[in-house]
Amino acid sequence: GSWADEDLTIAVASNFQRTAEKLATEFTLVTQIPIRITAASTSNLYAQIINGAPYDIFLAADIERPKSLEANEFAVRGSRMTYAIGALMLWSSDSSFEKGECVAALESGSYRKLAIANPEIAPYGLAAKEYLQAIGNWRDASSQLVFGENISQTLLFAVTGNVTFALVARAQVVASLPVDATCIWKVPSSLHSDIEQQGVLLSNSKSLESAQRFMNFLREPKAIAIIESSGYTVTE
Amino acid sequence: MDIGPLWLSLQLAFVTTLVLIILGTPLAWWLSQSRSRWQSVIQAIVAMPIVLPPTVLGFYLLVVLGPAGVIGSWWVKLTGNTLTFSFAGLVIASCIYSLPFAVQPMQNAFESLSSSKLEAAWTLGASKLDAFFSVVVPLSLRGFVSATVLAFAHTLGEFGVVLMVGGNIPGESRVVSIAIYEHVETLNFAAAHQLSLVLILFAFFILFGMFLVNRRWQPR
Amino acid sequence: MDIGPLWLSLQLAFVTTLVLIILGTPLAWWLSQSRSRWQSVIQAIVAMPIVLPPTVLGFYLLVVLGPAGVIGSWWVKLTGNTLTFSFAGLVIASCIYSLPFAVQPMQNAFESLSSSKLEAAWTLGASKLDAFFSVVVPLSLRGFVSATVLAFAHTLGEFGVVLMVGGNIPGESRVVSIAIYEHVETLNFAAAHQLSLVLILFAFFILFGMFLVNRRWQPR
Amino acid sequence: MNNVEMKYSLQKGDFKLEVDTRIPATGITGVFGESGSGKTTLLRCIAGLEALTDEDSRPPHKRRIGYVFQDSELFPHLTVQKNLEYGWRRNPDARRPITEFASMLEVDQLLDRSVSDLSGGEAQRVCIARVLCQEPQLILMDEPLSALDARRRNNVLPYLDRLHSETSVPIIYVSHNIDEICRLSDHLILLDNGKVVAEGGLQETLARIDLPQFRGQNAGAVLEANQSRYDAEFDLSLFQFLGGELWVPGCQDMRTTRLRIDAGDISLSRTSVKSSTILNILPAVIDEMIAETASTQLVRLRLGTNFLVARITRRSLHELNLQVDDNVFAQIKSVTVRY
Amino acid sequence: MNNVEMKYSLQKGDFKLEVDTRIPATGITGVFGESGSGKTTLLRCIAGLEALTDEDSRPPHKRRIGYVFQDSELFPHLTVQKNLEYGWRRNPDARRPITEFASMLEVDQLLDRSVSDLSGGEAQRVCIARVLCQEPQLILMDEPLSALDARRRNNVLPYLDRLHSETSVPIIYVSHNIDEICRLSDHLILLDNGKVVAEGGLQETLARIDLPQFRGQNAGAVLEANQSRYDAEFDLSLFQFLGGELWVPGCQDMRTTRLRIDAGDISLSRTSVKSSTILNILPAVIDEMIAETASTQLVRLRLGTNFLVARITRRSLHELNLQVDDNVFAQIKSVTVRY
Ligand SMILES: Nc1ncnc2c1ncn2[C@@H]1O[C@H](COP(=O)(O)OP(=O)(O)OP(=O)(O)O)[C@@H](O)[C@H]1O
Ligand SMILES: Nc1ncnc2c1ncn2[C@@H]1O[C@H](COP(=O)(O)OP(=O)(O)OP(=O)(O)O)[C@@H](O)[C@H]1O
Ligand SMILES: [Mg+2]
Ligand SMILES: [Mg+2]
Repeated sequence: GSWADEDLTIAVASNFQRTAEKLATEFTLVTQIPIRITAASTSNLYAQIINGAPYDIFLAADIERPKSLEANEFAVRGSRMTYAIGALMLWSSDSSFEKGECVAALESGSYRKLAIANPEIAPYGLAAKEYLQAIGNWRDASSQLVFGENISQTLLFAVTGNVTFALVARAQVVASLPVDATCIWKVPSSLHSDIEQQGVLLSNSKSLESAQRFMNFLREPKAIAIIESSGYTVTE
Repeated sequence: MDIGPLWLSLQLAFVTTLVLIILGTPLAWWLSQSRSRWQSVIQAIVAMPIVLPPTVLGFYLLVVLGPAGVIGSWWVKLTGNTLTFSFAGLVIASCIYSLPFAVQPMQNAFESLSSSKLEAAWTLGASKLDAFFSVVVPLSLRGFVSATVLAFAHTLGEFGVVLMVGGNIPGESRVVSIAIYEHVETLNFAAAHQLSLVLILFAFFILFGMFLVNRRWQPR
Repeated sequence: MDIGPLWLSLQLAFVTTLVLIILGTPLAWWLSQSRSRWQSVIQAIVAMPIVLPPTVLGFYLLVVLGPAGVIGSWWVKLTGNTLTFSFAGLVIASCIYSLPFAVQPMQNAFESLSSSKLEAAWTLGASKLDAFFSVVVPLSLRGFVSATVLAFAHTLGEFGVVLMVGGNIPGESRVVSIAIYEHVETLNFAAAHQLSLVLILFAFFILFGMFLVNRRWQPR
Repeated sequence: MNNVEMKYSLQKGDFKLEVDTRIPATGITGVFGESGSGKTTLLRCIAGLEALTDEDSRPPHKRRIGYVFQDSELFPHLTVQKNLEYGWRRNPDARRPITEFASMLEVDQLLDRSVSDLSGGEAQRVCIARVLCQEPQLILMDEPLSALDARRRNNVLPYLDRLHSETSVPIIYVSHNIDEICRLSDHLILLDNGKVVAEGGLQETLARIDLPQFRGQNAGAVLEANQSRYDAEFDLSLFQFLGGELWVPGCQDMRTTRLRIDAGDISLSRTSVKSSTILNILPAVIDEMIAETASTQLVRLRLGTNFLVARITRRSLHELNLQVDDNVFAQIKSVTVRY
Repeated sequence: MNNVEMKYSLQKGDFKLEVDTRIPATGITGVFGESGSGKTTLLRCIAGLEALTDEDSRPPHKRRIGYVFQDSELFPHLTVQKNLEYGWRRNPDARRPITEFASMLEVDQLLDRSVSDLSGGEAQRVCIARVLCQEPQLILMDEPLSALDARRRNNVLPYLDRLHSETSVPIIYVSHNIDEICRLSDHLILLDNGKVVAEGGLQETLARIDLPQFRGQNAGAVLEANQSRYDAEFDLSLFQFLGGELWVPGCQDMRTTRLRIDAGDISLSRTSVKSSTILNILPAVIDEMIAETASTQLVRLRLGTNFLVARITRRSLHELNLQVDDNVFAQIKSVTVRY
């Protein structure tokens, strides 16, 4: 790295990138501490961090990896916190749906393809799988399922009309989309486990103090407002 | 170890390479012989697919091959199935992505062939097509081998395009590169190493055998 | 439009291509001339980097080039900086990934050169090195052009490896392919289209110019 | 006897080929001319290898024209045997086995060889054999023998002779070697700078001492002759032609043949004195004389309907006081026979 | 005069080259032999292009050996001019401008041409010029003139003559054309199937009528002669050699030269009768006789310290009853002069 030490570099899971950018702008306005955002998939960032990436903060899309970093001394012990909780949405742009009818169509399996994020990799994929299991459709749907590498790709499948439905993050749907939806429905959070996103302070950081300030900032009302307006929920 | 993705990858690489050699040969031949002012333009266009990041190319293909796209809608009309998330779609996408790797070596081989060898074949009674297969092809073997190797290996390692167009459906479009990727993503390093090793060994022996045969055959 | 990633990509592609041509030429020459039994083995090994999915290759490179890795630790000792997440690391990773695309066309060109041309140069007083540059290189121009085009375009479009080894740091390792990828991922299609178009036009005119010059120069 | 029309016009850089003539559809037509005069270009036009020059719209492979290229264009990926088979397989009318042609050109020992292991002369012989195997309807030969040594050249030449007498395949034979031209061709075309400067039957054309191309080493004449006697004791044959007879070594079984007599091999005298080893002394009439160099003179002699060309020094001309229409005796030292 | 040792042993497939001899380090050494006898292979050994055959460990480019290849190996990416400059630039001792050599070989009109636009003969001339420009210390020529027509051959030959007399660059000259060998070489090596079967000074070796290679068209002899008189009126020169004198056309300004007399151009008689246009009649002694064919005999004649070879029919031998050591008169019709 060649930039000044007081700068912060925050590694952000792709799905939280836009929100993180808004947060950073606000934070810099207040503290005058410049921030760089680097976005990739959680696992990419994880691999980079254990291989010496010069990041100060890691905002992951799951719990496992921050946990693992903390356990292996890559993260500052006790710094781990849940900064956002995601919600699962059903999304479609298929013109044959009147709003509302689409849920029935999903549950009865009368659609061509359904895209979900890869449950092996992505927390939203796991949540989608849990939802499908909960409504007893997991088995029947298997021939209709298409897996995205992440939720972005999952939504892309639907936006480009290649699948009928996609189960995606609410944060994505809240942002402006290039295609009008014919069906937007929030999956009840009772039908899947919480999609918690956790962040940690990295022990590799050269400006722990500023980093800690950002972590604290995430709990301030201003930040919470930004996070919530982006489609996440925050719990104390 | 799940052998399915490896098998699927080999199938995809094999079919893609075959299609590319069959379709790439006339294109490469035209490029090598043409004196047209369009030649350099076409040649540059052929190289374009590699300039785009695979995922992005995959995205554009997803649009074009999708049921609403130009090619995809036509395919749906023709076969009743969608092209995306199918093996056929994967083959088309892989072919577009690997096209330059197949065309360039063949074109080079054709260009370095002296035209008098062809003329000799013609005067010996070989038609243009006959002369092409009996003289040009064997004398350009090196180019064909290179084309095959690059196209084959590139398709095996391909990832972004396949993921995008194929949708990672087990048994349908979940190729070995995606499988390895998943293992890495889920921090299942042992499985990733194992599958990588198998893929590398497989590819190594296929290519090694090819180079060996090519060397024997080569006129000096 | 943010021109930074494009500029960085062009720099990376340029440096990578330069390094590959410089290092790939002796390797390709050895492969083309060797009668050793190891020749086919080395040739197959050179092709291996493309068999692995870029992200996976990137992962392995991350391990090797990282401060704890074989090469990375040595680099830290030597320069005090880490190799990963730096431009130098990106260049090394891109070189490894694109190696076969540079070596194969050059090797083919060298192999199709008749040895008597070289012998003529020697008897005219040219040392092996001199003859190489004054006869082999110009007569293999086609191979060099192909190698340059494939390596350059491939590095421009590269993505997985760069993302893994470079880490998507603006101004440092955020190349244009990653930028486009992000625009697509965030469904910012307009920006993606725009950047893709710029990239394609850029690459098109570079390659077109190259093919045009190559055609003029070509001995027939 | 039919004629083949040859009408080609082609610009290549500064060079322009402009040919409009007819050649006999049988026998061997020699094309003679110096380096760069357009001989190869003419053959390429005939074979259909130069675009847009031809009224014949057939592609090269349908013309059934065999072409022996100036640089041997063997296929390096095929063995000698496969090279020979290449054209042979592609002509359904090819009747004779390739071994026949292979042994004629002494390449039967090389059949399994890779083409890259052949010496220069060997490669050229394989090339000729390849075209013969193809049994074409017209053969074009571009200096096919220039890479062959004297012995092999002499081995191949008579076969080329026989080839057209047996199969009546017309041959167009390019060479800058006047010996080959004399031995082989019945008809002659003289090219200079892309134009036909002389053309006609071999004998008449060669005897044209006004053409600068037929001076120096190329000066000489050719006779068609019939064997009338064979002297077994000394292995000598007597050949008769319209205008005289000639003793020639060997040639036991030859009926009709062509005799080439170099201008340098003839001396003239006023009287017929037989005291040396010169076997042949023929009466002749001086037909035409022309200065060749400052010291030498070319003399065309009439013997019946035939011509001979002799080179004599101007001093001898002066001493013997030779004039056109004088009667002289031509002493002929050597005769080259088309074996 | 120094000697160059040539000791090479090389196996190539079935073919084995086994040479162990010495050649003079000045003048032109001719290498004669039929197709496939190993001439090219020998040159490659000398140039250092065949591995492991040589005690000289220098790489080819340090040997300062110029090589005119059998197939013209011009560089297609360079113009004619740049081809000529290639070797010239790489030899810091090359003094003479390339234009000098270009005009000698009549390629000065072609300097801007692309190599691929040359005719076969033009390419070969550029090849020779390229090697000359390089001004090497030894020149190897592999049938350099076989693609040239008679006129250009005659233009190039005297230049090759002069080349070694002026610069004392030794030349090894491979050819299967006995005329070229006779005109150019001082020393002769006869190769057969990879072995040296005869070797020595040109005159002695050529006069060996026991060698089958020097029968037929190759039979003849060579004389070194000095000009003693010039007859301006008839443009004739009188040349003297040990054993006689000869009138030869032209040659005004030539001091010493080499005269080639074909076996076929000599006839023998018992008496010296001068009645024909034959200028030269020389007394000689029959040295050796050998049957060449069933009808012809080769006769070696002694004239002082020189030899001539004559071909006569067995009938003439019989009629004139010629025996070894008989005195005879040799009537010489043509003489080829090294201009
Ligand atoms: N592409 C070209 N551009 C310009 N000139 C050309 C081209 N091709 C051939 N020529 C010229 O055309 C002339 C005729 O060439 P051609 O090969 O027919 O001669 P040739 O009679 O066969 O000579 P040779 O006996 O040396 O083989 C030559 O002067 C040659 O330089
Ligand atoms: N690689 C090889 N393998 C087997 N035989 C070979 C190889 N190279 C050459 N020969 C043989 O070696 C012999 C000598 O070849 P070389 O080229 O020296 O002949 P040459 O005297 O130059 O003949 P020419 O007058 O035809 O050029 C030939 O019989 C040839 O077939
Ligand atoms: Mg020619
Ligand atoms: Mg040879």
